[in-house]
Amino acid sequence: MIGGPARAGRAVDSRRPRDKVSTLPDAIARYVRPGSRVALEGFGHLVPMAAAHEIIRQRIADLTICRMSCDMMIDQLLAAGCLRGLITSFLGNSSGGSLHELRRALEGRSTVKVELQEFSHGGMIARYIAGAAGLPFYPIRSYDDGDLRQVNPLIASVTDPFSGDEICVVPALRPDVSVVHAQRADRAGNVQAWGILGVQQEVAFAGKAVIVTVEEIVDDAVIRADPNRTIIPAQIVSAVVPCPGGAYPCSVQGFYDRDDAFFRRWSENARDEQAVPKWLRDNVYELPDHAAYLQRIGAALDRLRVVPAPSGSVDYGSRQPVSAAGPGLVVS
Amino acid sequence: MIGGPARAGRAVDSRRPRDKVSTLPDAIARYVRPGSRVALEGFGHLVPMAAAHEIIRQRIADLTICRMSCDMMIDQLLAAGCLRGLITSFLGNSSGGSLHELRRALEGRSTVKVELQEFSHGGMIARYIAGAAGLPFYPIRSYDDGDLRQVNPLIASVTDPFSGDEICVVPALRPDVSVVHAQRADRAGNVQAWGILGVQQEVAFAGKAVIVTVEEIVDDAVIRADPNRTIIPAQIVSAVVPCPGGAYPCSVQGFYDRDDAFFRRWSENARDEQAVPKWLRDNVYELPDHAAYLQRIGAALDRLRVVPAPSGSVDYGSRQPVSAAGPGLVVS
Amino acid sequence: MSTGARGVTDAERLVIAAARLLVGRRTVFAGHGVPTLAISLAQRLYEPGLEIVYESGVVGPHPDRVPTSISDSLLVTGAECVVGMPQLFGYLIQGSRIDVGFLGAAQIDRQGNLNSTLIGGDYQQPQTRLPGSGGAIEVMAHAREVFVVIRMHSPRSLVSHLDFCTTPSPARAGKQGGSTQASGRGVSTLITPKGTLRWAADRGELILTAVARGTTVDDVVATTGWPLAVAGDIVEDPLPTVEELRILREELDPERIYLR
Amino acid sequence: MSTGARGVTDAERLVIAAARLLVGRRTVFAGHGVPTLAISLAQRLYEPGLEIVYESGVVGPHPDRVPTSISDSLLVTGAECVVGMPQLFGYLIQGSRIDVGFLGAAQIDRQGNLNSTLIGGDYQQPQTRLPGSGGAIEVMAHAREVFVVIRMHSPRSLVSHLDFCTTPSPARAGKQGGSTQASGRGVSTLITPKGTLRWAADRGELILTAVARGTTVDDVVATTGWPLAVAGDIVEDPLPTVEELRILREELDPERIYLR
Repeated sequence: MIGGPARAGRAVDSRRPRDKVSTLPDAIARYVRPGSRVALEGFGHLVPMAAAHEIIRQRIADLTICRMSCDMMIDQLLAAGCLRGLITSFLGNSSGGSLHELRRALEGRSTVKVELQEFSHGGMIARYIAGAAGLPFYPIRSYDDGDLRQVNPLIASVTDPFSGDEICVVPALRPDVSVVHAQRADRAGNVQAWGILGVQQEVAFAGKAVIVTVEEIVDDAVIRADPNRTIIPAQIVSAVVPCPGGAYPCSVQGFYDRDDAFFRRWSENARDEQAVPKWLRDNVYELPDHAAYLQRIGAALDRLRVVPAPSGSVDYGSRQPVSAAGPGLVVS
Repeated sequence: MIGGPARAGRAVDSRRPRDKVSTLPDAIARYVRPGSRVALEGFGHLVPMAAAHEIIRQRIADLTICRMSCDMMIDQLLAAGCLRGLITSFLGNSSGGSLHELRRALEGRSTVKVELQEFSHGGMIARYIAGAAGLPFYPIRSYDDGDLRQVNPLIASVTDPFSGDEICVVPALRPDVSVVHAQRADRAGNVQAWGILGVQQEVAFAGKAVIVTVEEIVDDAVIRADPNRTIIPAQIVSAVVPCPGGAYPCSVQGFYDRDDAFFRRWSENARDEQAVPKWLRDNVYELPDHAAYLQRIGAALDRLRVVPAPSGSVDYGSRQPVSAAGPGLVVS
Repeated sequence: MSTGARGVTDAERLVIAAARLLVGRRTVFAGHGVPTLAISLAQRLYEPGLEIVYESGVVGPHPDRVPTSISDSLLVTGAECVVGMPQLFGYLIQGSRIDVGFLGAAQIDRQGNLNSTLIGGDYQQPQTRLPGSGGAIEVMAHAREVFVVIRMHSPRSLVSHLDFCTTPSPARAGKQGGSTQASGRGVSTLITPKGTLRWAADRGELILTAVARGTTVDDVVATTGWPLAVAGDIVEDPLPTVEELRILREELDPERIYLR
Repeated sequence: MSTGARGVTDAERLVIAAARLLVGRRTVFAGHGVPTLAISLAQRLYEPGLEIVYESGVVGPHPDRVPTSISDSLLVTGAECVVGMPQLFGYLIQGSRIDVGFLGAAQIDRQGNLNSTLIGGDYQQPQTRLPGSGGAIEVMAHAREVFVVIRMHSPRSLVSHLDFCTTPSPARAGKQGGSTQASGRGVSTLITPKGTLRWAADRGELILTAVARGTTVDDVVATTGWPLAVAGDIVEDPLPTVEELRILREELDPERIYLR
């Protein structure tokens, strides 16, 4: 039998600490373990690039990386020996060209092997939604005739009980850790983001642990003035990390633009397999942290600064305050 | 064969009119037909109450109403002879008590019959998502053991191909017309809302036609300053109707509060089956439109006015404008 | 309405008992009425860090008064987060992010199954039609544990056989767990004006673990619709403290909106 | 890069041909590259009311320049709506809200099936690994019609047999329609530097309907990997207008980001 009723009058605070602010090294060391399945998401925007570099810096091995739309981060994790498996739906360097380190591995031109699990974007989104919503699978109206289904046994089908026809389904994806970047959060981990949102909300809810890197930590009052802007509530966040510039060379709406030239250069330079380890040495291993990296590339970032475009304010007003309506008090 | 390539240089504009602003009588008359399946949604907030009254005023019969959480609107539509079927997951007057007109019908104490299709909230949400996403069904991890499944043949099951276990599914719901209320829209029908959002986005995408009533029509620039606030894009909207006070007695965040007393009075008064037709006569049939109704209840609305609570502004800035970056132009 | 020791009403007893049960809990799903007050009281006295989720999608509300409904705009102003219902029911409830769900019902049976659909007659023509599930089916299936509050303790509400099983408790058919079934453990606690019943896993049913002041075990057993088992270590409910009553009556619900 | 009449490059020809095809269309799903430019040109000259949806979730963008990628922050600033990817892929694409989808590929066959996964070898060890589907599978399945742009017309890109079928055209197995299958009609038009191929429903394959200036029907047939049928009413592509070229070269892509 479960114990008797709680004793009256005992003020206990048994919850997890409300303040979840952490450094990036601490958050990565605590939640990303060798062999973990790690989602690093952000669709060309709000990409947790600094977090990926910290994983590289800590040389955490045997990871299975979940990332819908790959970019140079994947070449980097692979060259650093962190990446064993890849669950993805686009294997290019965003729109910048090829990922040559990844191609060398997949084309059998290097000693590294990658265990590839490949879907379409729709399939990856479906897998994350199922993971977030506690569903075993998610139905999707496509895939039926292509060759992807022939090479990926995780694309299955069920019979629609209403029409009797077959429909494809993909299984839930629940990363051990989901990592995303966002514009801002409070210290408890209520995360607000705007611009291109991709699957940031779904991958966070799908994760068993959630690390969020943000451009800035803001006061509770900033978050609570606009609760619909919160895409990830504090309840599900494990660590929130102040990390300005943490998405570079990807963009953060209202903070900095994408460095298209860096994307193109990566796809050019990584043709040379010596170039990738050298880049890692100069930009990750020999630097103590992300701040040092930003300092190193300072001029590039300056060129990406944006001009303001304010959203305007909406009114969250509710009924007359207590003083006008009669007796009462602040509940919490 | 499809015709040859389009001829060059011919400037044609074949799209639907971009300006979709309509009066409420016109929008209802055009899209709500006898026998239609009509979703009227809003979870205690942004409820399209004025639209329901206009349906009553136009005496449109044989409707199947889709509404997750019922309120006095259902008693009213029923007493007015508009409602034949009801697809729902909560048959009370929100938190205000019973819906006595509906109970009289369901308990066999009146001559009216209601074809009831009943789910839980989770089931209704699942049906709307499937309708919006073009899926034939949606899986849901519940229902398995309850009696609802015994009385509702639309709750079916499929075998999860990954575990071999059964899981319940509900079929897509695609209303002929989906009607929601919101704070604001532009003339094209880009709809912005905040506060409690319920299933406003899903029911809109699930609808074959979409009517949105709004507190105010705003300039394009207001909408476009904060594109993440747009929950329904103009593409899918059939008519946008300026309709201040259109959710009363339900609330609209930042505009007016809920009239709890009206809810309680309804559940009291509707015990008397004569009271409902009388209410309809005085408040709908004998009034020309919603503005007249608001005038009639003027003092009640005044008590519900809210005090401001601004959201604050975020920055949607992007890279340097053309003038700073070199030659170029405004594309659209 | 009966008043027991210190003139405590049934409604007050329910709220205070429920508030005490929230010690050690983190994320609570709040319904209308008693749960709203119980959570507010618990936040004031026992668990200031309770994380509250309302059925309207409000997560982490900070109202300046007790809200009058779950869609009260007070809950939105100054809240930490508001999500749509797909996220609420999909990611927070079915995604097993809720520690405690509060539910009410017209009838409950010994296994913790609930009826909020009808009393008498049958589904096609009930004698009394009630509102139905709302979100109860999902909350029951997926909250880690469920507290049920019944405002009238009688053989007509604590029944041997439900007139309709709206909301099956996961414990019912041993179906809890697995990736396609309910993920919660069902009703852990039932609070009534006469006492507290808790789930006895060894017996697979709710048993009496505490009686309210002014009531006897025999009376509770006699007014329960099934042969009610009594815990060996049964206790009498501790009295409400002066502080609990003062906050409840003077601060949280001075107009007795919920304490009616 | 070959230049035809009026010194028109292949890339320019592709963009102008695609822009003209947008006459009479409403909601267009835009990909990176040629489609981005084609849509901008069509909005300027032929269909000012085109409603554009980007794979990044931007709906109704109003950029002040041609964006450099589909996640360019320029697309967000001043847009009418931004949705998450679940809404984009679920409600807009699978929900059949897209009239025209633009896709590219390394290979296409006569049925309009696409390969963007690999060239040579097999899936386990390809000779050349390409990026894979991205959102192409869903766009192909559910856009009302699909325009494919291929930047090199050769028997290696217009093939009799794909090295890998990444993106099946709904027309392929007559599976279009029904509530569980693709809802779109598949590839209606293929644009290459040498001409335009359109879907012939009676034959169930793509046939040549127009040839570019400076090319002959025989040349197009010879450089196509399957026995290419030719439409009875085949035409020569109308020349780009001076206005089309001026806007494209001077206003839309003066730095030749896409026209490279």
